[in-house]
Amino acid sequence: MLNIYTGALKVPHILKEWYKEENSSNYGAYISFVGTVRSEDGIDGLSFDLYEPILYSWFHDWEEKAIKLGAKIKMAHSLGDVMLHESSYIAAVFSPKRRVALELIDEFVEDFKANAPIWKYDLKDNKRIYAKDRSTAISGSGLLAKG
Amino acid sequence: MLNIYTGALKVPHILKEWYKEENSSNYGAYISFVGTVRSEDGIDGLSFDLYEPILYSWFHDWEEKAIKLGAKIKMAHSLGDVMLHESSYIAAVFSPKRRVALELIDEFVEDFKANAPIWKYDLKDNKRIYAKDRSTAISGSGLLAKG
Amino acid sequence: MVKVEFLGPIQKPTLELEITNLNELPAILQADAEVNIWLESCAVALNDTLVSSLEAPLKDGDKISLLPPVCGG
Amino acid sequence: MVKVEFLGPIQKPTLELEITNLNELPAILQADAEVNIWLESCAVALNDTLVSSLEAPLKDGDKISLLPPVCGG
Repeated sequence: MLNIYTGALKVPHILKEWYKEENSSNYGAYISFVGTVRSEDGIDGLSFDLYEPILYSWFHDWEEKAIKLGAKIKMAHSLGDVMLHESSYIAAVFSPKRRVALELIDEFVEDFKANAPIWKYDLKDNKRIYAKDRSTAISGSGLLAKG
Repeated sequence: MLNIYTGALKVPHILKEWYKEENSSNYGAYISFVGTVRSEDGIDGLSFDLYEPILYSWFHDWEEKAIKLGAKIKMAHSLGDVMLHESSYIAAVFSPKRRVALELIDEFVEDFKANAPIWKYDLKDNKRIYAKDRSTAISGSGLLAKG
Repeated sequence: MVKVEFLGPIQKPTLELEITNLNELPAILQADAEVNIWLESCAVALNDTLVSSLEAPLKDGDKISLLPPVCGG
Repeated sequence: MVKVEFLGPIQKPTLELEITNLNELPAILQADAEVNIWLESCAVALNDTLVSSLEAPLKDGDKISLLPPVCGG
């Protein structure tokens, strides 16, 4: 399950709903990762664009991978502005035993950072500035620079 | 922070309180691990004994280790009976950036399983049976078996 | 006719092109200085699937997307 | 006098012993068949600190704890 919300995430509510949803699924481990906007470099907040068609297909591939391991993945992400100390990202893994959940959350979050089609902007002095230096080219980038 | 509760943990409440506690601490990552009682081998639930003095000092060592990495660790555990699909364990790591949190939660949970002085019993047919086969001797065990 | 859309921070309106193979695209985009600076770091999707090769015949209505470097979370 | 307490699943009341070094303990506990079966898998704490050696002088009031295999979570 992937949910996109405009603005900051209601973290306690989402963590609670996910816990309740899987309460009778007999998973022994539930790991969640919450990403919160940090105060640094004088920013007022962050803002996000995302491209839903590829985001959903990227996430679907992860859902399939999780199922093969007997696990389930959930994710929530913000669209638009998220201010300091608000949260923009939650990922969670449910699995029967702990090792799968501990390993999958790590792999999932890293692949999310590297490949999910989401663009981040710093909100600073009433401007929206692409966070170019913190961004990562999706694997396979550069095809159009050749030829 | 280590909290011990009699019976099952109120997971959504604890996850929410921890999130609120660290809301202004400028941590960018919050990872939590929730352990829930699975239905297997016909058990009705689990029961826990724990030895607080050593549990608290073990946890204190982890708090110190986390501080050195700029992180914070929290943990909650049940004492006594916890029934099927209820939760008995929550661990969480807060850190400025994701890598520390992802690595620390894994190390912490594994060390918890191996060394925290907590004993688990299956509740089955109105009996409380020590989960010997799933238990791990604390590192350094066996001193008294020698000469 | 195919559409070429620029995602995220690339401030560029969608292009409409009459090309019949994806391999015609580099020459066209490289000629636009404003777009050219992004090409080295962009991934390419055809009809919302990322491609790993530009050898792909195009048909009328196909959508090509350029995805610049990402940073979710 | 020192106390020896058995934690978790070891069903055994606390012992009170007149010993002056931890290294006297193995012989005493190994003689009790009910306790002996646990010794291979037990860790030992002196005044709530785990020890890695039995060479430790004891004083009146010291507390020794035996910790059998654990399984939290």
